[in-house]
Amino acid sequence: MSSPLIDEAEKSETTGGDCLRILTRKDFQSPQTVRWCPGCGDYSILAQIQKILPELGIARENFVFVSGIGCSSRFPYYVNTYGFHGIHGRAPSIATGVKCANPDLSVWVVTGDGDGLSIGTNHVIHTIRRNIDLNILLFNNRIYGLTKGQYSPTSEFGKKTKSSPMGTIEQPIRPIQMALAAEGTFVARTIAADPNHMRQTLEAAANHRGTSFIEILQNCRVFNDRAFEESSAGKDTKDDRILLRHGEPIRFGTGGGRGIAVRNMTPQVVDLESGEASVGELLIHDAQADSPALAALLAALEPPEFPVALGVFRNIERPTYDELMLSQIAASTVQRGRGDVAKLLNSGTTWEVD
Amino acid sequence: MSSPLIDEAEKSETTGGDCLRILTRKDFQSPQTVRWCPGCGDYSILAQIQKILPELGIARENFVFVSGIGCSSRFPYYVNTYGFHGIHGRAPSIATGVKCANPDLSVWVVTGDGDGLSIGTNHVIHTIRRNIDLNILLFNNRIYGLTKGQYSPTSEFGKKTKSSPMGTIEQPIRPIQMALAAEGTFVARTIAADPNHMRQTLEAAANHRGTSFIEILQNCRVFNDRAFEESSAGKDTKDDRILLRHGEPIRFGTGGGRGIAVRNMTPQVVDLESGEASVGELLIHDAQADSPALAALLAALEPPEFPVALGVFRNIERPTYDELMLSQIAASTVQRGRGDVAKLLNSGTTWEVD
Amino acid sequence: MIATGGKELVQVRQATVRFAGDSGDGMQLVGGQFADIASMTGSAICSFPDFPSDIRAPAGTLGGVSGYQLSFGDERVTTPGDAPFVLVAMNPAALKVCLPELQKGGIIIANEDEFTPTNLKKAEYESNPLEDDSLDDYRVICVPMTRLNDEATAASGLSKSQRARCKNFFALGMALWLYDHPLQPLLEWMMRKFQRSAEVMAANAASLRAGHNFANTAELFRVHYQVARAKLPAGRYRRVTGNEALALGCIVGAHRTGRTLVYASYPITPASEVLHELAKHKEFDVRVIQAEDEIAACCAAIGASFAGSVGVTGTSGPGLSLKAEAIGLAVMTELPLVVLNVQRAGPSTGMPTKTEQADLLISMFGRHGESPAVVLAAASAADCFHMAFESVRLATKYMTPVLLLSDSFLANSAEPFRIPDPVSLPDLRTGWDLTPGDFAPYRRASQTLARAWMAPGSPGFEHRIGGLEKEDETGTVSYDGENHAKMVRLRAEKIARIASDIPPVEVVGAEEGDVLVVGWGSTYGAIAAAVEQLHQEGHRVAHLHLRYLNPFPQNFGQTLGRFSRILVVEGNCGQLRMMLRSQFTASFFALNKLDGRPLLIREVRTAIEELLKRE
Amino acid sequence: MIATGGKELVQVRQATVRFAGDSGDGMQLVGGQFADIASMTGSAICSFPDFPSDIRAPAGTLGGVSGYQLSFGDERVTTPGDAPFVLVAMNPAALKVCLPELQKGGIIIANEDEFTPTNLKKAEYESNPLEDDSLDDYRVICVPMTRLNDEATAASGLSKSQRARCKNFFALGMALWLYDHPLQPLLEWMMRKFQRSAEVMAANAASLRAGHNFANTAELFRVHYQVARAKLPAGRYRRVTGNEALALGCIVGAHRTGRTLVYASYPITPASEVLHELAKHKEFDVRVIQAEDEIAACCAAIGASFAGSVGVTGTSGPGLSLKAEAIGLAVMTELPLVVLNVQRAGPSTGMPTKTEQADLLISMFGRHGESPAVVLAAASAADCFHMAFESVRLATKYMTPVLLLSDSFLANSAEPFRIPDPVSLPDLRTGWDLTPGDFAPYRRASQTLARAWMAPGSPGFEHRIGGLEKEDETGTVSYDGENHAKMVRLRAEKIARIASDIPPVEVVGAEEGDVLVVGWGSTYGAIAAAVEQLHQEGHRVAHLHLRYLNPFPQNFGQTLGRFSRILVVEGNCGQLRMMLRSQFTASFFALNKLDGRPLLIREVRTAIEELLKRE
Ligand SMILES: Cc1ncc(C[n+]2csc(CCOP(=O)(O)OP(=O)(O)O)c2C)c(N)n1
Ligand SMILES: Cc1ncc(C[n+]2csc(CCOP(=O)(O)OP(=O)(O)O)c2C)c(N)n1
Ligand code: SF4
Ligand code: SF4
Ligand SMILES: [Mg+2]
Ligand SMILES: [Mg+2]
Repeated sequence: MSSPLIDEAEKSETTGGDCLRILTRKDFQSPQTVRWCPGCGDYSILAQIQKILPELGIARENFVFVSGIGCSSRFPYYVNTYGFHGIHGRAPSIATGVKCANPDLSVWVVTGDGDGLSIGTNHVIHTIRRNIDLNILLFNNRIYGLTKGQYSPTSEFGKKTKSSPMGTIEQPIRPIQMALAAEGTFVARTIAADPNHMRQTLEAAANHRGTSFIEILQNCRVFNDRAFEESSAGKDTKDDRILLRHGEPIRFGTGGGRGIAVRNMTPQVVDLESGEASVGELLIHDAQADSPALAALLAALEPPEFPVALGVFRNIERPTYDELMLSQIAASTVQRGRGDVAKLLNSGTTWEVD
Repeated sequence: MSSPLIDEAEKSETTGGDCLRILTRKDFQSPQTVRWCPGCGDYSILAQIQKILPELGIARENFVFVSGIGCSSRFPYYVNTYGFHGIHGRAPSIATGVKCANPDLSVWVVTGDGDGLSIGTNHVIHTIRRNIDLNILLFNNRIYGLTKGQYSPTSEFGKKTKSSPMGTIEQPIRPIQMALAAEGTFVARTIAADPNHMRQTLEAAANHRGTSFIEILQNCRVFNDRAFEESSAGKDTKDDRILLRHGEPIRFGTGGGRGIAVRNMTPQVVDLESGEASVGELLIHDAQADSPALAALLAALEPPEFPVALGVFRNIERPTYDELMLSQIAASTVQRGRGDVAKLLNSGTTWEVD
Repeated sequence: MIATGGKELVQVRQATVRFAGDSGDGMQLVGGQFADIASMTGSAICSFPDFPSDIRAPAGTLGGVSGYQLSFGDERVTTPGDAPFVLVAMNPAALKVCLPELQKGGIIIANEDEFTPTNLKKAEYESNPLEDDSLDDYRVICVPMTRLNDEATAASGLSKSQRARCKNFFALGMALWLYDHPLQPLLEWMMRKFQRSAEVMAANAASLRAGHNFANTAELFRVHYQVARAKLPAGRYRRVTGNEALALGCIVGAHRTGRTLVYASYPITPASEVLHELAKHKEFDVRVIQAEDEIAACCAAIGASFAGSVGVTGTSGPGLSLKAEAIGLAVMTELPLVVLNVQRAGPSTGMPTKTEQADLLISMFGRHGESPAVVLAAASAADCFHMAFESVRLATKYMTPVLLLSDSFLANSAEPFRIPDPVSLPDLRTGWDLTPGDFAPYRRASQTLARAWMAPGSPGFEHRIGGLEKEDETGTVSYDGENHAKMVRLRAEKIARIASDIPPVEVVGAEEGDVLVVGWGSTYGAIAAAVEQLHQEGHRVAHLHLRYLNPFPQNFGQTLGRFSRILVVEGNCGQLRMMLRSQFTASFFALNKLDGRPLLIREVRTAIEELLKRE
Repeated sequence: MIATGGKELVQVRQATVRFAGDSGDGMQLVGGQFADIASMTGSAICSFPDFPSDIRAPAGTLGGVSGYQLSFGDERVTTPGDAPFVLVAMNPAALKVCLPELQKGGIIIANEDEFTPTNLKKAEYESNPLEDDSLDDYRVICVPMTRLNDEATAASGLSKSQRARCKNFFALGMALWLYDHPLQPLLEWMMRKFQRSAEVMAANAASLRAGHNFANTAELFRVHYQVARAKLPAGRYRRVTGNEALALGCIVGAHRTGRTLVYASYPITPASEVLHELAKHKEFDVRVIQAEDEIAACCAAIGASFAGSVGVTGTSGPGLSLKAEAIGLAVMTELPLVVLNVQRAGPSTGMPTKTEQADLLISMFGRHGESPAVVLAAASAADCFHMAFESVRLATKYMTPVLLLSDSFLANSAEPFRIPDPVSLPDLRTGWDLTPGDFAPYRRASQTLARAWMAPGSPGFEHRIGGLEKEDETGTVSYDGENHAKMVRLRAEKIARIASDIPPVEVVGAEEGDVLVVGWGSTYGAIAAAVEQLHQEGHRVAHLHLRYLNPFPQNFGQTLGRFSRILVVEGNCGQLRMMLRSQFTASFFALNKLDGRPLLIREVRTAIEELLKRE
């Protein structure tokens, strides 16, 4: 047997899962051939997800991946567990139904910048504010990939695309800002070109209870190549990204020589090496702050003026919708006893006819 | 003639408007009887709108009021100009079409917390980010009025309503925060119980170019009476509201004896009289700040911990969608000449058959 | 006529009464109580409230009138009555609004105290109708209800304004006397209802008794009436409205599947009460999601079904239009989904508080592509229970969306509901006794053509579905043309086969003959009554009521063939008729009701009579 | 047969050629150029591209094959051809994918250089088909195109890989020779197209000539073909695809109304090109809004119409489902609205790149309430122009939504379009010559029943409209039942009256007889060809193509009556047939195509022949 991993995966195909069996990445590779364009950033995201799933201590059959429509939304087909490729923009709603029906499941929503922030914005926002315990992965390639290259709500102002031959005239929507405005309990950004960072971020999201919202900067090789050039893996990235760490001052650049300070609510890049500012003046990242205001400020930093912030913006505890739903059901059951259909039907004024 | 005002209004009904004629409040009162419940906060909003419209220097026929569905959305029927009572949640989209078709019009959207922040959130957000030059009035009574009392997305957590007999389990959405996250160029909050403040705010909104978003706290007498008790007009309000003024430190309370300071992005109430803090330490309100972060922080202040902030959170200049649209059209016309249908049809490879 | 207590007691088969007053006058409450007592004393009942369309119109105005009409009597009571015989009018506005429908010669019991100049003006009366001759065609009984109520309740210890709110019970007391109904059950109900406040209980009871006594002793009433008892099937009964019954049917249906009910909805008139009702029953593990819009609601219900629950969503017309795309997803993914659609008058926002039956064709065809689904319609308030149950049965057994049509009339009208013994209801558990090796997401049961419902959490059955075309059996995405053609036909065939799993149509009246009246939905009562009358009068007419609209029951076509003319009665421009014409060859005629009100018995009668007359 | 240049020149009436290669091989470009040259030399043409459904499948794989098929010849060319006679296969995958459709005895021109072991493996070939006997039924012409192209372009100064990209022109050169087409127009086109780069121009031209010369001199080709000229109506022509034509029709239609065109849309396959096309034409003051979803798009178009512009929205099936509620609003507010629906295979997401005609019934009935609207369907790519223009005409004249159906096949297929003289097109200005005193929002023109279109900005005409039921004439909100009934009927009547304002149906073929084939939409070409064949063969058959589906033209019913059998041909399960059966009594038969591909002539022929044979 040259490849025991493959054998094991195949066995599980036919004999049913075994929760106690140790899962591997292969277990989450579905038989379907992956059909993204060569070089698409989606591959890297798929690889990381397939890596972390087996490590979460959750039986394979208890995962559900729900998506909308878009290149990104093909994702569930490639993960060998339960999957639902929904309709455009509605994945969070389908996922809400899944989670409410069975709160024991680990539910993942995969959406794109068009799917999740154009037609589906509303559902994303309401899911986040309800804090339903699921993970929303928003693949942001700043373009409509599947429909072959129209601008999306995250496309840069002025961008020329098939549907904006003279450039767009719309200010882009900023995913992290929206999620924070909806008071998301877990809000993060990562980039497909940096598998390690992505993996850490996804793990943190998976471990959070409540809605986790993760914007993943993803390259669309065909219709929007190098949209995240300034923060992609190839070049020296130290100067153009901030890696957020809870409780630590916000520094970046080679040797952490620069940082972000805030003066009357206005963020500024300061140089520590030149002595322009001291570490003490730097903003301290607090992912657990009550108010999402700090996180929102960091989310708004953008090239070319600022480096882009990657990592966890916010991570707080709050009861989840599904928990609260179950607890009302439990309370009601304690109060009135477990639902008795005969009693229900016979409630109110009744009379006998004979 | 005992009431010249009424005569004048009636004349305009039958003879057509005259742009140069000085308009009065009566000109904007439609013949339709107003059918809100007695005591509804909507009356006060209507009165203020009817007051400011004649003062804007815009001919009556150039106003359009567009609404969705809800008690609030009956508004256009009562304003004697062009009106469109649309479908639930879609007023911003209808208004977008109106404004793009004719950018000379003064377009007003009237929506409710259900209409604009439940089914219609998406359209509100996208309209704001596009910065279409129209005014969105969101009547927030924290309840579904027209459908007789279900909780709305702005209802307080735990609120008991017809559809939440054990209390809601959803964190409310915060309208101002959402509008700021969409980088609204004009974002304000006022309260129907304070006609003066409302009037000033509405005037400022009307004078702003771009999308103006105004949350109006409005009492639903029947299904959610006293939702804004702490900041309604009846009682002494000094301690429970901040009246935002651009460029001034944020103070409130009798004699401005208290204020808001921020420490590492965390807002705090400080007492100036006890000497706990000095005026210099107070946050200065900057409605014109580039980043919406400060405004977002103020928007999140809420009773009982904090006073509620009323006024203009943000007011910045940015080219509007309709302007940019027209300028692309103009540029294109300069470049290619005014569209010639014959030329268009004959473009590309053509050949003659005879 | 039998004389009792100095008054005549007249036997009647049926009676129709309407309570009308201001929105704040508590007419719905006393109407409902009257209905219960009538039921308990053996009558069949059918009632219908008439709310104002404004939330709270100013007191005393025409817009603020709230009415409650009910018919009661023998088993032929199937509608709230074409025209009331008794009108209880608590103020001038109520009189004005309701008078046009009152039977000529009917009784008006008016609260004369409220016929003040101010109130008359609000009701747009030029002169007092109680004093001029405008009511000469009626028997007008003027009662100073406000004053008498005030006197009767004086001892209760409540404030004057609190006491004033009891006067609806004074009116009820009179009405109960008028129909020889007992007070006792109502007094018992009051004990329970007002147990928190002895004063309120005492005042209401005093007012009720005073009204009863007043009617009994006053010279104003010469006769009172005893209505016939109905020969209803034996059993225990309760009163339900259509919306309550929908909620109950879903709970019981889901319970019989052994699965959790997930109800996801967005409020809309007249469907919201289903949401309210289900939200109350958390002890049944009912999971209610008030979604941000109808699309989200429908998708959440689909997600819930995917996860193994019974996913139900409820709405009215505008919401149904919005759910179109999502219902199509349920068609493609072949998941159970129940869509309750409580119709109201359209198009667009239309008349939200008025009734109509114009959502049949959108239910059939309102989705892009070939997208077949089951369409059912409840015939009466109580039938809403059965059809909701049936919707759950068909959705889960056949893995398909089921659209169940009710309407504003059924939603709010009330009638007796024979309480079924839950264990006598069919067991709806679907056994998918599969091993992972046997499983493929689109492998079908040979009989039903349903695919297996294997929910997340089942080890070894991991699979992916979605809205793209599926390869037969394997369920993987397929763009193959032959496969698509096959799947389109399989989806259609699956629905078509349901025809053999539903009850055959039944004809009431003549077994064959001149006119068969075909109806569906809430027109049931009026058609049934009209046809029964004419049949008893010797005409060869019959009634066939469709509760299954897609597919039609197997014996339907053949049944149509037994009649020379088919009269299709419906509250729209002829939607069912169009479906019938496209499938059956027969001589079709139409009665279309489009005025937002429930169908009247006499409207059906007239239409049938006209057809009978034609050559 | 005439011999020219040592080769035989065979006369044919029609020919069908397919270019196929990898997505990156430029097949669409050369196919389009071939089509233009065929057109310019007097042929009728019809072409259809076949894109891969993945955005960019790996090079050389079966999923990555991109094809372009065209028929050209005399005026009987109305489809892209049932089966190609010539297949140009640039690699093994292209051969594998296209071979099943090639005519037996047809010609395969294969680029033998690409039949390498690697490519053969990618194409899932076990052995090289050029070398084994699997192609014995065809005439295989192996050409080392890669090498010959490389040699021909060596002097251009471009890099090897740049030069490799010219080989599509080598193939085109051969094809042009094969059909005796001139090179000159193409060389001229190249001059314009590649004016920025002389090197590219030179290389492409060299490759083109080399291909032409090679075909002329090589021993491989024995004969070449000259196709008959078409007797097309005189005029100036261009080639259009359906989507281009829709865009042009909207621009020109709006222009003739004297109003601005506002196009609001959300991208979706296969309708997106209409958006792209319109976004290019800002010099016509076209205002394009890429909305956040289909609902917003439809509402923006409605808002634009309210403000006096021509509001148009475009989409495909899933988007149409979403627009249902908004279209209902346009029905109620009686505003002009054009909804372009480029159909694709459903239900749900279905097969987005495949064609189907299954959105007829949702267009008719897919809105809650009684919600009548105009439904039109374009019959061919060029007809998309006319029907878009017609949609604008009817929407603005009758103040109504118009749903115009195209489909994926029409969207992408191309044919010659006779360019109309814009001033010869009807003037669409609607004159509402009213004074404020005469105006009421729902006062109607007596003939058309259209209400007046008075937009914001007009002093004295201030008014309010909305989705609630309107009082007749005044347009104020009304809950009155009689008024509602009247308005429902008025809305229906307004649409019905359009029947007298549209062209009568025409029958092609027998004036009366055995079989009338009724079709709508993109089935036009195949039906026309099949019926013409059979008619010429002496059968009493005819073709009637509906472009107006609601209302039907006035003479339609009577025309049906002239034939003993009606064969309804459509790309769905029988949607038009169901509409016909519900309105007309005749003997209806069906040919339903459900495989996502354009209808073939022989499929129609077979169906008609079968019907003719039946007793
Ligand atoms: C209702 C509906 N509208 C439109 C479409 C067409 N559509 C499919 S995917 C897509 C956008 C996808 O963009 P995004 O979510 O950014 O995904 P990407 O392809 O870029 O990963 C659109 C508009 C659709 N399938 N359904
Ligand atoms: C598509 C659709 N869904 C639902 C409704 C029912 N509906 C009408 S108004 C409304 C909520 C109104 O709430 P809000 O916007 O807060 O307005 P309010 O009445 O409180 O002013 C709802 C759910 C509708 N008319 N249309
Ligand atoms: S189009 Fe872009 S996003 Fe889509 S698969 Fe290709 S590279 Fe990826
Ligand atoms: S229900 Fe509430 S919001 Fe609606 S009109 Fe009445 S008081 Fe106002
Ligand atoms: Mg994208
Ligand atoms: Mg509200």
